[in-house]
Amino acid sequence: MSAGPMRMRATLGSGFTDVRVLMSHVMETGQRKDASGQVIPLHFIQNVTVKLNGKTVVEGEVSQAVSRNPVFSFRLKGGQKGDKIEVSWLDNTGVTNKTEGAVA
Amino acid sequence: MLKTLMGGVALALAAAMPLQAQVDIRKETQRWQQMIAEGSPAELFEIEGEDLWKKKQGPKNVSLEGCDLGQGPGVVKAAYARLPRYFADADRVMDLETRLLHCMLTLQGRSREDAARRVFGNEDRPSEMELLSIYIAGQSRGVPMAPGTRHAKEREAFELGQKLFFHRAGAWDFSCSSCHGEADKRIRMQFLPVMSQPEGVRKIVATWPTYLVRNAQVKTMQWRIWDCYRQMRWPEPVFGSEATVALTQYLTVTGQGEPYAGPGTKR
Amino acid sequence: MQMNRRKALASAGAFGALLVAGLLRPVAALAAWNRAAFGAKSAPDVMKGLGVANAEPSTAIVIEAPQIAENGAVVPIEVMSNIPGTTALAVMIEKNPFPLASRFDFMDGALPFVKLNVKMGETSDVRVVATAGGKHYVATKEVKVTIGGCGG
Amino acid sequence: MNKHILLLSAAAILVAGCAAPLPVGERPKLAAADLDQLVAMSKRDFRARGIAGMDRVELDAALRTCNLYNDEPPREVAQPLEEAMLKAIPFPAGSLMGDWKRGQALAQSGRGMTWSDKPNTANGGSCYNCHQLSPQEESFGTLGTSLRNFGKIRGTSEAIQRYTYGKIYNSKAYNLCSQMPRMGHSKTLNEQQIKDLTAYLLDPNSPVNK
Repeated sequence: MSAGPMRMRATLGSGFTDVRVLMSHVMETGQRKDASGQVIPLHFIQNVTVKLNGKTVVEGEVSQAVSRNPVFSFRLKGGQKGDKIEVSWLDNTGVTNKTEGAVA
Repeated sequence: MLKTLMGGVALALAAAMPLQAQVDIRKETQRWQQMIAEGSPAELFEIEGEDLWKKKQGPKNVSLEGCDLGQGPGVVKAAYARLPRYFADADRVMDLETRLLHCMLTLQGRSREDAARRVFGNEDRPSEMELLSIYIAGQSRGVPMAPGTRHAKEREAFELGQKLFFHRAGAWDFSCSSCHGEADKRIRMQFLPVMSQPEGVRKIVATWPTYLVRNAQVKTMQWRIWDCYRQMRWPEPVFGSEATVALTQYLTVTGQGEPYAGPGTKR
Repeated sequence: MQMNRRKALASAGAFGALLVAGLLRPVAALAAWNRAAFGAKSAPDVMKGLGVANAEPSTAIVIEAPQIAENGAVVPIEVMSNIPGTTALAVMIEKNPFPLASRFDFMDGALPFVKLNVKMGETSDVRVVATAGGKHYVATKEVKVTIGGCGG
Repeated sequence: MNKHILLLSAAAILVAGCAAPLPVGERPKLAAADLDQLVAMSKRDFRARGIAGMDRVELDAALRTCNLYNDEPPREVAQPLEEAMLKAIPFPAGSLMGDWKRGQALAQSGRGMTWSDKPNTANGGSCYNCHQLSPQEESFGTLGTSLRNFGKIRGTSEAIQRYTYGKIYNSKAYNLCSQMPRMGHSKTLNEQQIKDLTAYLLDPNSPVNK
């Protein structure tokens, strides 16, 4: 399965850079049943990584308890316009996706 | 032993203490609503909707990019904020979804059956109509809502919608006004906006279509009306019918002037 | 101690079964993901799994969350630590079947802050553990999840 | 033909240009013809689905009157209609109080009567959607009055049982334009279910009265 779209916005706040990222993912808990009564298997993002100018600054591990179509906000120290931000994720089936952008 | 008992009593009391005594329900639910709106994934669906707008489909194999939403063929900027409105080529008032359906039939040459087969999607697969609507609506961000009010048919639609809003029927004798007619009322713990008054409906019409967190789906105003009638225990409103467009016209005119701030995120 | 080990083994066993079923492919194992902590079924076990069982209460951890959530499918939680030198934050939903919802490491260049949306099955305490200078701190906040009406 | 429409609509715009502002925020006064138009539109723009048939858009005398008078009919119009409906309530013989515990489950359940409900599933009373009842249930609606201590205040006399049962069966027999659904009359709830709800409201052991 290919990964759905991702969106990221990095904006300069007061003293920090606000990074907001949207991810398209089902985040299945493994407890839901489909129309035919079959349990829908666990399927969720496990790892989230934020890089600033190529250097990892946030490393996250998450569970199936994160809501469907996850939204995360992070804050980076200082930062300036044009700084490169990359956010990526990896799910429990090995699917991965990433998005890049510059601080605006 | 006594201490344990006392502890038990204290716990039971705490559990029985009504929530209202502890927290301001209105303030806290509004805070939840505000926080979910700040972290809205609605934008993800706008991207998919834009792809569909540009996708060649139907017997004529053309995209919807030539569709006239009221601002000229292909113009999506600020189009949603000026709907519903009268369209001379169809000689009727149309809301966004009715107009999109019209374009699917006339531009793309699709049959009504094909285009309207699946207007409401589910959490695993949103409908084409929902994705298109959320994309088009997103192109009106910041534009004050200004539906058509000058043409006789636009005025007629408002007046019809206004009458229908208060019209009681269905197995439980409900009208829209049964739940949305009085201020500060709730169903369970959900506060109900007064839709017949500008102050109650302005923020509503300026945030639909919307992402609903309770089912992780993007939903449109046609769906909102459809699902209200379901819960009002009426028969099913026909998608894009005069009744549904008249209600949307009534609500949008009542709430006009508010800058469009959607697509929103709601419960 | 022995008890813990048995629990850890049991949860490893469960994940082993999932691996066999092909639900979790080995590739996921390449990235760090704390199976013991995420597989734990109570907040104390999560804390043991994270190695933060000795966390002490702190008011310098700020948990922003609504006191009432009208739907448990999306409960926004904003967490920030004002403890100098904070390098990690873990978020637990105590009453969820698997309480640990997330944990984040913050390297130089990031502030110890995260906002995320989580699912909550019922009214529960949200427990946050911060790690700073090799010590652990904890704070909690209750979120009530209500029965929905029909609107929207 | 097109040109004709264009001309017509241009004329319409001109006329509208000097028309009065739309009556935003008002509740329109209806004539009988408006009501006929609304019923005709409902028949055209709604369709039967599942258990929700088109008979539901037909108006009986009570609803027709309420719609016509914006829920405030003159007393002399309302009274005979109320009296007729009161006479039509099929009160069962004997005690009208069933099992409050079953009543509680009914009060909690909002299921039933929508086009997505299956024909043979048990309907609920949806009471908590609009009313406060037991202090243990914090998630209650406020469209209806609070029914907290309903029986504690009123007791369990035969007259009170009869009023409670009847009000649930057909609220409009007591107040023609009541906003409350007619739970028995609409066949949402059966006799036993209404007795159970009556007990939930009146029984001294029910949490409603604790």
